[in-house]
Amino acid sequence: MVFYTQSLLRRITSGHVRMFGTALEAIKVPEEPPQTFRTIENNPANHTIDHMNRFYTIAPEIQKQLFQHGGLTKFFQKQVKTFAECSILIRQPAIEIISYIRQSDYSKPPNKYVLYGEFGVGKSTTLVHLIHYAFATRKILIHVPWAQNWFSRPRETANSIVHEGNIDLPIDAAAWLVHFKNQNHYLLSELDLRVTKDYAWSHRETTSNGTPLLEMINFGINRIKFASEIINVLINELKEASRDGKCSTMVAIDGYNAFFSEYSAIRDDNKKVVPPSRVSLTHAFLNITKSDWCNGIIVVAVDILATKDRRESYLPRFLLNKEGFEHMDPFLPVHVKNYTTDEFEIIAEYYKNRKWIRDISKQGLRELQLLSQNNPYKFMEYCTPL
Amino acid sequence: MAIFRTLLRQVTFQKVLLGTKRSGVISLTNNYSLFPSTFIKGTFIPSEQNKLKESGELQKIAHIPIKPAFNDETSSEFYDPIVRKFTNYIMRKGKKVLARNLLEKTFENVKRIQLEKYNSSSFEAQTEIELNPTVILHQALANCKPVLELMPMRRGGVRYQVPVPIRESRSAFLAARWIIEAAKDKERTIHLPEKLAWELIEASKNQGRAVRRKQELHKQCEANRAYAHYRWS
Amino acid sequence: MSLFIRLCEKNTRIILTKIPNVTASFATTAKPVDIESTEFRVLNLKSKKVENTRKKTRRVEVPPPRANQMAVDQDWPSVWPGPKTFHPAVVPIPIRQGYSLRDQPPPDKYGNTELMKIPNFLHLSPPAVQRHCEALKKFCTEWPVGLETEDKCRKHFPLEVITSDYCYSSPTIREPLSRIVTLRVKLSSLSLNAHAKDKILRLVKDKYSPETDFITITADRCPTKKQNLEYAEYLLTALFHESWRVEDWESEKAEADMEYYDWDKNKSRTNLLTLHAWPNSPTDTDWECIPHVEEYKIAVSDLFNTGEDLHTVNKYKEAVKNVLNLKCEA
Amino acid sequence: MRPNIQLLSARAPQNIKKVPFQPILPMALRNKVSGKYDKQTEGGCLYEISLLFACMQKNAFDESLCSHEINNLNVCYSDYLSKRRTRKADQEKGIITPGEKNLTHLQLNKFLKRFPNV
Repeated sequence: MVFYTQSLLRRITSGHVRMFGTALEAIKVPEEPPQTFRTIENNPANHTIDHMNRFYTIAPEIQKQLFQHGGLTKFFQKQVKTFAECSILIRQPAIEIISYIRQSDYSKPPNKYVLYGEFGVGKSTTLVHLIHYAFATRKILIHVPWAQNWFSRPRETANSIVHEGNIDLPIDAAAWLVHFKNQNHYLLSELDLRVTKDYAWSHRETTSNGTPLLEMINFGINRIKFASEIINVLINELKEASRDGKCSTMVAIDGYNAFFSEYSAIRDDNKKVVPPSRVSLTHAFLNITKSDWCNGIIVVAVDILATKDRRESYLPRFLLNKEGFEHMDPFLPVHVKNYTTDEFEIIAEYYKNRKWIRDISKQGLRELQLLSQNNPYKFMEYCTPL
Repeated sequence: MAIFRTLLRQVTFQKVLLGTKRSGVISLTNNYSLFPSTFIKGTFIPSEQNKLKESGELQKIAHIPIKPAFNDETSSEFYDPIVRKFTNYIMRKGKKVLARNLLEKTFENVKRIQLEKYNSSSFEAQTEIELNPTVILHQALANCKPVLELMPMRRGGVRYQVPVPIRESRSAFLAARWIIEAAKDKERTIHLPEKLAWELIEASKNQGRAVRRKQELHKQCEANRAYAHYRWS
Repeated sequence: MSLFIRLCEKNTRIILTKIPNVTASFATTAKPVDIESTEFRVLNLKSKKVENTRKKTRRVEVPPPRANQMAVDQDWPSVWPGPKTFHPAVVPIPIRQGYSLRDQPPPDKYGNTELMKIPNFLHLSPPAVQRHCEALKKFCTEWPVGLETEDKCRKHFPLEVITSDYCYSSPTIREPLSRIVTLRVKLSSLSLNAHAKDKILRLVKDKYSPETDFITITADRCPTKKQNLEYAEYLLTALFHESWRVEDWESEKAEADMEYYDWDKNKSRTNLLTLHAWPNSPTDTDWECIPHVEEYKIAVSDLFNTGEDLHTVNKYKEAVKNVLNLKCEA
Repeated sequence: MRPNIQLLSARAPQNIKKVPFQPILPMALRNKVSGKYDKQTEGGCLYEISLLFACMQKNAFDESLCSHEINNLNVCYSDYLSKRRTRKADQEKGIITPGEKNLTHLQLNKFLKRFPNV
C-alpha cells in the first residue's frame, strides 16, 4: 500500500509540475489541447459512472507487477509498447461490476460475474481493469491469464502423485505460481498469511503449520514436481483465510469455459486424450470458483476461442455447458458489447493523440467504423496499416 | 440456279473472311481486352469524378460505355495507387491476400518503429519524423528510382553494356523490385514484414541496400559512358 | 536415254494400232440398225417412256371453321356437351400452345397436336356445372342442425381425412395417386394426460407439427383407398392406446433423459439453497420464502427450455440480481 | 632508268574507242530507294546524357544535386519516344506532313511511284 500511494503521489506531482512548472524547464513544452478523452483519476478504486468513456492510465510499475506474465492481450501489449503508456478505456461492463462489488455482502459466498461477448469486444481488457481495481482495493489476486493455454499447449505432463489417474502440468503450474507471487508478494508479506496445516510432500520435504505462504510458494517454484499440489493447497489455504477474514480474495479467470471442454492436447501414458476434467490444475481452479467460501469476488470470462468443440454461440450457458452452468450458478452474466458511437469517437481521438492514425477525415473514420462494425479488435486491426 | 447458289456461298464466305479480318484487327489493337475499343476508361476516385462533374465533361461521356474498375480499386480515402502497385510487386503465384497482409504488416512495423522513435525524441526532432507509412513508401520508392540503365548491345561481335535512359514506369518498377529483393535477402527466422519495414525506412532516408544498388548502377553507367552513342545508332 | 525413247515408240505404236479397231467396231454396230428397222420386229430393250399421267387428287372442299359463325351468346354446353378431344374449328378461342421458335409466338390452334394431347375441361364450363348441380339438387338432403359453422364442425368431427380424386378425359378412370389417404387430427382434441401426451409426441416424432397442433398420418401402402383409410385409422387407434399405457421401465427415467429442464429436480435449486442458508447447511423446507425465487426459477428454466438468446440471458441476469440483492448503477 | 608508266600500272586504261560503253541497264535512277540507312537519321539524347554524367561526377553521384539534368534527360527521352511513336503511326498510315524534309523510304517510294524518274 505504501508503495502504491507513493507511486500515485509521484504521478500526481509530476503531472502538477508539467501543468504549472514552465519556469524551471529549459525547453518550452508546447501547450497541448485539453485532452477530453482522459481522466486524471488513475485509481480504479474511485472509478464511478462519471468516469465512463474516458481513458485512464495504469502506471508502468503496476503494469509490470500485474501483467508481466500475461493478462494483456498480445495486440494490446504491442500497443502499450508503441504508445509508451498502458491506457484503458473505462467502459460500462467494468463500471457495472465495480458497482456490484461495492454493494455486495461479503459475509455471503462470493458473487460470480461471467463476462461474455463476441470475439474481440474487450472481455480480457475489462478483466484487466477489474484486476487493477482489485489490486487497488488490496485483494489477493488469483488470476489465470488464459486457461486454454494449459490444455492446448502443455509444456510438460506427469502423472499426479496424490490423485490417481490425474495429470499434472509441472512447468505450467510453477509458471502460474511465479505469476501469482509476482502479483501478490507485497500483500502476502504484509498480511502475513501462514499455512494452517502440516503438509508432507516427501520424506524429507514438509511444510509445517505456521510457515508463511510465500515460503511455500517459493518451494513450489523450486520443486516443480509438487507445484500442482501446492496450488491445490494454496487455494484451500486462501479460501480458509478469506473465510476467517484475514484477507479478501479476487478470482479472475480468462477463458474459463476451457475447463469444461472435451478438447485437450494432453495425452496420457496410453496416448489417449486427457480431458481438462482430469487435469489437477482444473480441480484447483474449479475449487476456488465454488460457493463454499466467502469474502471474495469471482470474475470469469468465457470466450469462443477457449474451446475447440463448442463454437456456435458466444452466450454463457452454451459455452459453459450444463455442467459448467451448474457449477457457476447463480452467476451474473455481463455482456461486453461492441463500441457505442461515443466510445468509438473517444477511441479515434485517443489514437489520433497517440499518432496511431493521422489526418483522417470524418468520412474516413465513418468508413472505418462501418468496416469494423464498431468491433474494438477489428477497429484496431484496420487502423494498423494507416 | 446452281451457279447462283455457289455464287451466294462465295459471297457469304467472303463475308466471313472479312469478318475474321476485322476481328483480328480488333483483338490486336485491344490487347486481348474483354471490352470493345469503344469502351472508355472511367475513374473511381471521388475527387476526379467531381472534377469531371464540374468541368461538364461528364455530360459528354454520359452515353459512352465505361470499363468497370478492377476489384482492388476502391473509392476509399485509404486507397493509394502506388501502394496497390507495390502490393502487386510483392505478390507471388497470384496470392494477393497474402501480399496485402504482408504489406499491411510492414506498414504496421514501420509505424511502430517510427512511433517509438517519435516518443523517445525531443520536441524539435519530433516534427522531422515521418509517421505516415504510405508517405515513407513513396519517399523510399522515389529515392531508389534509377535514371539510367545498362543494356547489353552487340556491335561488331562484342557485347557492350550501353547506358540508356529509361522510362518512368520502368524506373518505378526497378525501384520497387530492388527494395523487395533487398528485403528478401534475410535470415530464415526473420519475417518479411520486419525486414521490409526496415528497408523502407532506410530507403526513405536515402540509405540502405536498394539505394546503394541504384548508385552502383549509376557508377557503372558512368564508367560505360563511352558506349552511350550506341543507343542512338 | 535411248531405252526410254524406244519405249515411247513402242507405246505409240500400240495406241495407233488400237485406235482403228475401235472405230471399226463402231461402224459395224451402227450400220445394221439403220438397214433392218423396217424388216424386223424391234426388240425394245429400253422401256418406252410412259406418259406422265399423275393422279389428280381431288381436293375436298373444307368449309370454313364452324367457330367463325358462332354467335357470341350461344349456349356453349350444347356445343360441347361431354369430354372430347380438342377440335380447333369448334372452339372459338384463339388458343396457342407449344414450343415457340425464336421471335415467334407459340403455334396456333389449327393442326396443333399439343392441344389435342392434353386433357381439356371445356365441357366443365360454369353454366354446365351449374346445370348439373340444378339437376342434382332434388337428391340432396338437409344440412345437419348444429354444424352451422366451421368451428362447430371441427369440434364434433375432429378427424380430418384428405384424399384426392382425379378427373380425366382419357378412357381410364384409375389413378394410382388416388389411393393415398391423409388423416389429420388435432392433438388437443385427443383426451390425454401429461404422460400420455409426452409419449404420443415421442411416438409420432415429426408427424406432429407444434405450430398447428396437428398430428398427420399418411397411408399409401395398400392398393386401394379404402384399405389405406382403414390402416390409417388403425394406426391412430394404436397410437392412442399405446400412449396411455405405462411400462415398467418408464419409472427408471433419469435426469439426463428428461426432455425439458425441471428446476426443482436440478442442481441449480440446491445451489440457491446453499447460498441462501450460508454459513449454515441448507434445509429443504422453506425454499419458497427466499425472495424472488419464483422469478429466478422461471428464468433458469427458460434458459434451458426455450433456448438461450440475449433476451433469456438478460432475464436470468435480472433474476440473479434480485436474488443477490444487487442494483445496477451504471 | 626511267620506268615505263604503261608497264608500271597493272593494266593500261582501255581505249574507249576500242571498247565502246554499252549500258546494260537503262541510264536512269530507279523509282525506288531502300530503307537501309533510315535509322541513322534519328536524333538522340546523347548530349543530355553527357551533361548528366558530368554533373554526377562533379557531385559524387548525389542525384539530388543533378535534378535539373535528370529532368532535362527525362524530358528529352520522353519527347524522343513520343516523336518516334507518332512517326511510326504516321508511316503505317502513310501520312506525309507537308514540308517534311526527313522522309522515310516508304514515304519516298510512295512519292517516286507517283512521280517516276523517267
